[in-house]
Amino acid sequence: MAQLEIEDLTIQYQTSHGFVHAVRGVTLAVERGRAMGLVGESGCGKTTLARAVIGVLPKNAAILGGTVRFDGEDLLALSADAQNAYRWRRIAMVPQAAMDSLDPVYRVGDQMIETMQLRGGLSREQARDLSQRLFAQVGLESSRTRLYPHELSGGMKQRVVIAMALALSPQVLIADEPVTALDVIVQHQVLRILRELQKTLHLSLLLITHDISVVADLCDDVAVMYAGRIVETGSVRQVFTAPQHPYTMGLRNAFPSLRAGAGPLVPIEGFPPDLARPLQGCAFAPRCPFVVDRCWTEDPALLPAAGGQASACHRASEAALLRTQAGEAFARLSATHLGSTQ
Amino acid sequence: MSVLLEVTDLYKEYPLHGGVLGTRRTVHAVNGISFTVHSGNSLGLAGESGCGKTTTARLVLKLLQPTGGVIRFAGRDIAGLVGDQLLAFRRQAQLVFQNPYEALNPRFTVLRALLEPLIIHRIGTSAAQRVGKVTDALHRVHLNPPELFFLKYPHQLSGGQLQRVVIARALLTDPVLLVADEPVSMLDVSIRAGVLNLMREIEQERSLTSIYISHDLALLRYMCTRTAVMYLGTICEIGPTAELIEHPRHPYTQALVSAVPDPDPEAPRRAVRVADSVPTPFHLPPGCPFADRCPEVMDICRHVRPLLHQVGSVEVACHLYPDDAGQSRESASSAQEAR
Amino acid sequence: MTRLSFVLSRLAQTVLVLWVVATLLFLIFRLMPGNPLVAYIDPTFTADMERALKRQFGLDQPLYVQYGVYLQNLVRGEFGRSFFSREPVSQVLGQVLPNTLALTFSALALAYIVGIFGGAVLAARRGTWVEGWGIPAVLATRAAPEFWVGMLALALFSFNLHWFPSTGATSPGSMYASWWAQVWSADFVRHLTLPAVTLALYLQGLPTLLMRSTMLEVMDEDFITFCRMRGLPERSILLRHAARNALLPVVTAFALGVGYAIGGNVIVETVFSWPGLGRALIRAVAAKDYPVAQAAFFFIAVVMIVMNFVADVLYSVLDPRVSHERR
Amino acid sequence: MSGGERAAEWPQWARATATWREALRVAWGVARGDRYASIGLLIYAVFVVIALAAPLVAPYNPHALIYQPDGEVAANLPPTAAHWLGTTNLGRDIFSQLLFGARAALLVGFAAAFGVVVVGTFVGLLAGYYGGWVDGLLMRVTDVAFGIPFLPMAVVLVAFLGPNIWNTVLVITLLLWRDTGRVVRAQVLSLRSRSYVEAARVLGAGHARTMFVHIAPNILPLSFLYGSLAIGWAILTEASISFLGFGDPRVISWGFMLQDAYNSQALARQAFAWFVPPGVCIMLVVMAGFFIGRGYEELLFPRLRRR
Repeated sequence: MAQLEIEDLTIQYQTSHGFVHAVRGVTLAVERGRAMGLVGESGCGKTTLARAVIGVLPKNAAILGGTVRFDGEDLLALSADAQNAYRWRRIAMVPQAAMDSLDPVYRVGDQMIETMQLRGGLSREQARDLSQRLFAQVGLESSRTRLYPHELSGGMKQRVVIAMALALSPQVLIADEPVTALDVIVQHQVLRILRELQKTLHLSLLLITHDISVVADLCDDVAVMYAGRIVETGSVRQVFTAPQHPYTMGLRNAFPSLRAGAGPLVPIEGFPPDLARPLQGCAFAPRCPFVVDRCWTEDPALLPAAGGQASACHRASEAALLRTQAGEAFARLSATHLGSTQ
Repeated sequence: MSVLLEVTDLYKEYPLHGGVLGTRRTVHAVNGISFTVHSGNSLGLAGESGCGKTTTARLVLKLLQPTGGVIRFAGRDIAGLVGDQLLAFRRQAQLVFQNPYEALNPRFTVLRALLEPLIIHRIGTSAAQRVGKVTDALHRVHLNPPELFFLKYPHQLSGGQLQRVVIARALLTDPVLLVADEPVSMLDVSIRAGVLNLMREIEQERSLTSIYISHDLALLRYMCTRTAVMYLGTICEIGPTAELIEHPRHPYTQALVSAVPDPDPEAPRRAVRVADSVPTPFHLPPGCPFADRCPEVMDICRHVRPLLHQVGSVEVACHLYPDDAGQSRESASSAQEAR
Repeated sequence: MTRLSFVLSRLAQTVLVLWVVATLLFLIFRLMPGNPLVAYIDPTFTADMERALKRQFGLDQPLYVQYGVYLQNLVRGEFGRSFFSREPVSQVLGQVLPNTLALTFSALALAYIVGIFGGAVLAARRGTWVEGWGIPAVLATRAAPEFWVGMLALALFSFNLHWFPSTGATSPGSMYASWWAQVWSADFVRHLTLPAVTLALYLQGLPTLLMRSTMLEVMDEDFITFCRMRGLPERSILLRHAARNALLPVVTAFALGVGYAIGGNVIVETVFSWPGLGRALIRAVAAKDYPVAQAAFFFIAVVMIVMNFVADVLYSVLDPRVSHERR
Repeated sequence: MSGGERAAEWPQWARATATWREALRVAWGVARGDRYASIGLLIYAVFVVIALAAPLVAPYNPHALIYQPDGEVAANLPPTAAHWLGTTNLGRDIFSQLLFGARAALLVGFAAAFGVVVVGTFVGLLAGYYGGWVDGLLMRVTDVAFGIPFLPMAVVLVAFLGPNIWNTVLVITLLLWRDTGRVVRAQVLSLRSRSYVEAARVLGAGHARTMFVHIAPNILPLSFLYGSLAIGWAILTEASISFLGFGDPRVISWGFMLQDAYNSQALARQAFAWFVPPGVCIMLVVMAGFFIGRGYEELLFPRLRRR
C-alpha cells in the first residue's frame, strides 16, 4: 500500500469572479521511499494539491471531496489537532516561495530551534546540535545558523528551508518548485542534495515542478497534470520515452534539449482553459491535434495501460501511432494560428 | 558582412551608497568585455545571475553610461550621440523584455502602446497609415484578428500574447539590432517555442542582428550562432554555440554545460566539480575571476588574468590553454598595469 | 552600509535640517511686521535712547552679523529675554516645559496602548461588524477637530458634571515641594485628565489603523504560511512572528508621534488653558513677544527633528535587514 | 470605421490625454466602487450644495445683528422657530453662520488640497524620476518640511502674512505637501524600475515625455487619493487657526464660530446648539475625505512603510 494515496480530490477557490475549480478529481499515489514528480504548467493546480496534503490551504479554498490517506489514515477526516500531529512529524514541505519563507527578523538557526522545541519537544541544546547536523547534511557550514535570512544567497536559503523540513525526520517530503529560482550550478547542487537525502533517509518525495528535465534527473515515477486533472502517470522512463497522452507528447516537443541536434521546437497552440468556467469534455481538446468528436463531449477517465502506465485520453490505444505524428501535427496546428492564438 | 556592433574593453561599476561617512563600496558589474557582432548574426550572452550579461545589454542600448571602454554601433561611438543622432540610434536598436507583464504601460491600450513608437519617431503621415502599420505588426506576430486587440489592456492578455505585443512594438521602428533579455523565461514551456520560433522567423525575414541574454544554454543553442559565456563581468569563452556546448574548453563552461539536467532519463549524470554560487562582485580578484572556484586552478591563475585568445574555433580566457609562445603571460601582466 | 555609517549619515542630515530650520526661524522673526521693541518703548523715549536700546539688542548691526550672534546664542542655549516680562526666555520656558512633557507622554502612552490592542483586534476581526463600525469610529476620532472634542469634554465633564476642573494645571494657591511632587499630586492629575484623554483620543487613531494594516499585511506573508505548515500553534505564530514584524512600524510611529504630539499640543493646551509650551508659543506670537515665540518654536522643532532621527535609528536597530549589512 | 481607425483619428494631444482622462476614470471608478468612498462622495455633494446655496437658503445675514422688537439685541436666544440654532452672544443667527461656514471650509479645503497635490506630486515625480542629487536635495527639503511643527508654523506664518483666508490656504500648501511628496516619490521609484518605463526610454521618449505621458498617469490615482486626505487636513487646520484667533475676521468659518462660542462662555452656559453643530460639520466633511482615501487603503503614515 503506497505511503501517500490521494483519491478523487476536488478543491475550488471562491474568487471575486466566481468559483475556480483548481483541482477536479485527482488520484495519485506516492510509493514508500520513491520519488514521484508532479509536472504541470502554471495554473494547473499542482501547488493547490500539495498544500491540501499538508493541510494549509488559503482561506478562500475549499476541499469539496476526495481523500488523502497517509499509511491508510484519511487526513481530511481527522480533527484539526490530529491533522496537526502529522504536520512536520510525518509530512513536511518545502514551499514554493522558499526564498521568502524565513522570518526576516529572526536568525535562521533560531527559527530551526523554535520548530524543534515547539513541535519536536527537544531541549534547546538538543535542538541546536540537530540543526548543526542538518545544516551539514544540506552542505551549509554550521556558522551560517547565526545569520539573518537577508544575509543568505538564494541557494543557501533554499537549503536552510530543506534542512528545516527535515527537522522532525518526516516520512513524506513535498518539494514545490525547489530549484526553479536558482542558477544552474546551485540548482545542480540542491538537486544532488535532495537525491542523496531521499535515498539515505528513505523519504517518499513528491516533487512539484514545470521542468521535465528536473523530474528526469531526480524522480522514479511521474504524473502529468493539466487543468486540475492528472492526464498521465507512470515511471519516468515509460512516460518520457513513450508518452500516452498528446499533452505529454506536446510538452516533450516544446522542451529545448541541450544534447539533441537543434531540431525545430514545436509549441502547443492556444492556452489553458479558464478554470472559473465549467468544462465540457476533455480540457485539452481545444489545443489537441488529435481531437475527435468524442473529446468535445465526453470527459476521459484516467485508465491504466500496459506496465503500470495510465493516461486520460480517448485515443490512448492509438498512442504509439500518434506519437510518431505528434511533431508535424502540433506544428501544423501552430502554423494555422487559428483564432486569437496564445 | 560588415560589423554592426563593436564593443572594446567595456567597464561598468556601481557605487553602493555607503552613506555620508560610510565605507564606499563599488559593485564591478562589467570588467573589461570585448566582442563584435556582424550584421545579420545573433550573439548569445550566457552566465549565472550577477555575471553582468543584463548590464552589458543595457550599456549597448545606451540605457546606462559605461565607466570605461567604447561601444561602436555601425562604426560610430554611441557615447556621444545626442538629439537627432540619439533618436536615430533609438530607432535602430530595440529591446524585448524579460517580464511581459511589466513591459507594457497598464494605462495604455494595445493600440495606444503600439502607436507610441510611431508618434515619437514621427513615422507615418496620417493616422490611418499609422493604424495600418500597427495592424501589420500585430498580424506579423500572429495576433489575429488585429482589431480584436486594439482596445484591450495589458491585464486582459496572457503572457504569450503580451510578449508578442512587445515584439510587435519593437518591430514598428524598423530596427536593425534586436536585444532580447531572457525573452521567454516568464512564459510556460508549451508557449515558449511559439515565441522563439516567431523571433527566429522575423530575424531571418528582416536579416536582423540580435543579442540574446539567457541562463538557459539549450535556448541559446536554438537561437544564436555564437555565444559568449560570462563570469563576474568578464567573458571567459566565446565562439560558435554548438562548439561551446559539445566541446566546452573553459572549466566554467564545462561546469555550466554538465550542470544542466537532461530531460532524457537514460542520459548519464555528469559530475560538476565546481564550488558554490557566484560571489557578489565587490572586490575583483587580481588573477582569473574564476580562480577560487576552478577545479584546475594553478598558481598563475591567482596572479595573472588570462586574456581571450584563439583556441581551435573558439576564444578562451584560461591559462590551461597557453598561447603558442606563452604570449598570454606577458601581454596579460602588461595589460593589467595599463588599466 | 553598516549600522554605524547609517546612523552617522542620518545624524549629519539631522544637523543639516536643524540648521535650515533655525535659519528659517531667524528670517521669519526678523521680517515680522511691527517694531520688535514695541514692548520696551513708551512715549517718553527719545530717538537716541531708542537707538541705544537697539544697539543693546544688536538690532542696529547688519543682518548677517545678527545672524552670527543668533547662531552662537542658539548653540550656547542663550535665547535672550522676553520683550514682555524681561525674564530670560529659558526661565519662561523652563516653567512651562514640564507641563507639556507630562501631558504629551501620558496622552501618547494611553494612545499607543489602546492603539496597539485595538489595531490587533480590528485585524483579527476583519470582515465582521467590529471592523464595519470600528474603522469609521477611529476615522471619526481623527476627523473631529481636537479643540471641539475638548470643548465638548469641558462642557460636559467640567461645567455640567463638575468632575474635572476646567482650566490650568493646579488649583490656585496650591504649593508643591518640587515639580515631581506636583506631577503625582491628586490635584495635578485631576487637572491633567481631561486634556490628556482628549489628546489621547486624537493620537490613538494612527497606531490603531497602522497596527491593523501591518498585522493584516504580515499575516499574508509567506513566512507565516510556512509557520502554519510547520504546525506551530496559532498563538505563538501571532505573538512571536506576526506581532514582532507588525510592531516595527508602530514603534517608529511612536518616536515620530512624540515630535508630532509636542508640535500638536498647541490646540489642546489652548482649549484647556493648560500652561504648556504650545500655549506659551501662541500667546507670545499674539503679543509679538518674538524671543519667547522663537525659542518655543525652535525647541518644538528640535524635539521633532531629533525624534525623526531617533525613529530612523530605532527602526534600524529593530529591523536586522537594515542593521545587519550583507557581507 | 473600426475602433482602431476612430482611435487613431483623434488629434495627437487627445491620444496623450486619453491616458490622463482614462487614469481619472479609473481613479473615479475606484472611489465609486468602494462603499466607504461613495458615502464620502455623498457627503461632499451635500456640503457643496449647501455652500453654493448658502446666500439663498440662509434665513439671515450671518454678520447682521438681530434686534428684538423691543430694540434689545437678541443675544443668546435658545433654538426657536425663527432661529433654528438660536443666536450668538452678539445676537447673530447661528444657523446662517453654519451655512456660510460651509463656504469657507470647502474653499480652503479644495484650494489647499489642490495646491498640496500639485506641489507634492511635482516634487515626488522629480525626486523619484531623476534620483541622484535631485532626489537628495528634494528629500532634504522634505526632511525640513517634516521637521517643522505644522500648527505652530501655520500660526506664525499667518501672523506674519496677516489673517486672510488665502494666507491660510498658502500656509497649508507650503507645509502639507510633504506627505504627498514622499508617497509619490516612493511610487515613482517603484514604477521607474518597471520595464515599461525603461521601454519608453528605449523607444526614444525623452525625460519629459517619459515622466508626463508614461509615469504621471499611473500615479494620478495616488495623488487624487492624497488630495482627498489633504482636504480633510486643510479644513482641520483652518478651523484650528481660526480657533487660536488667527483666522480671517471677515470670513465666517466653522472654526471662527467655535472660537466665538469658546470666548463667550458658551460652554459654561451649556449652549450646545451653538458649538456642537459646527464641530459635527467639520467632522463630517473631513470624514468624507478620509472615507474616499479609505477606498485606496492609504491612510497610513507614509514614512513608516519602509520595508
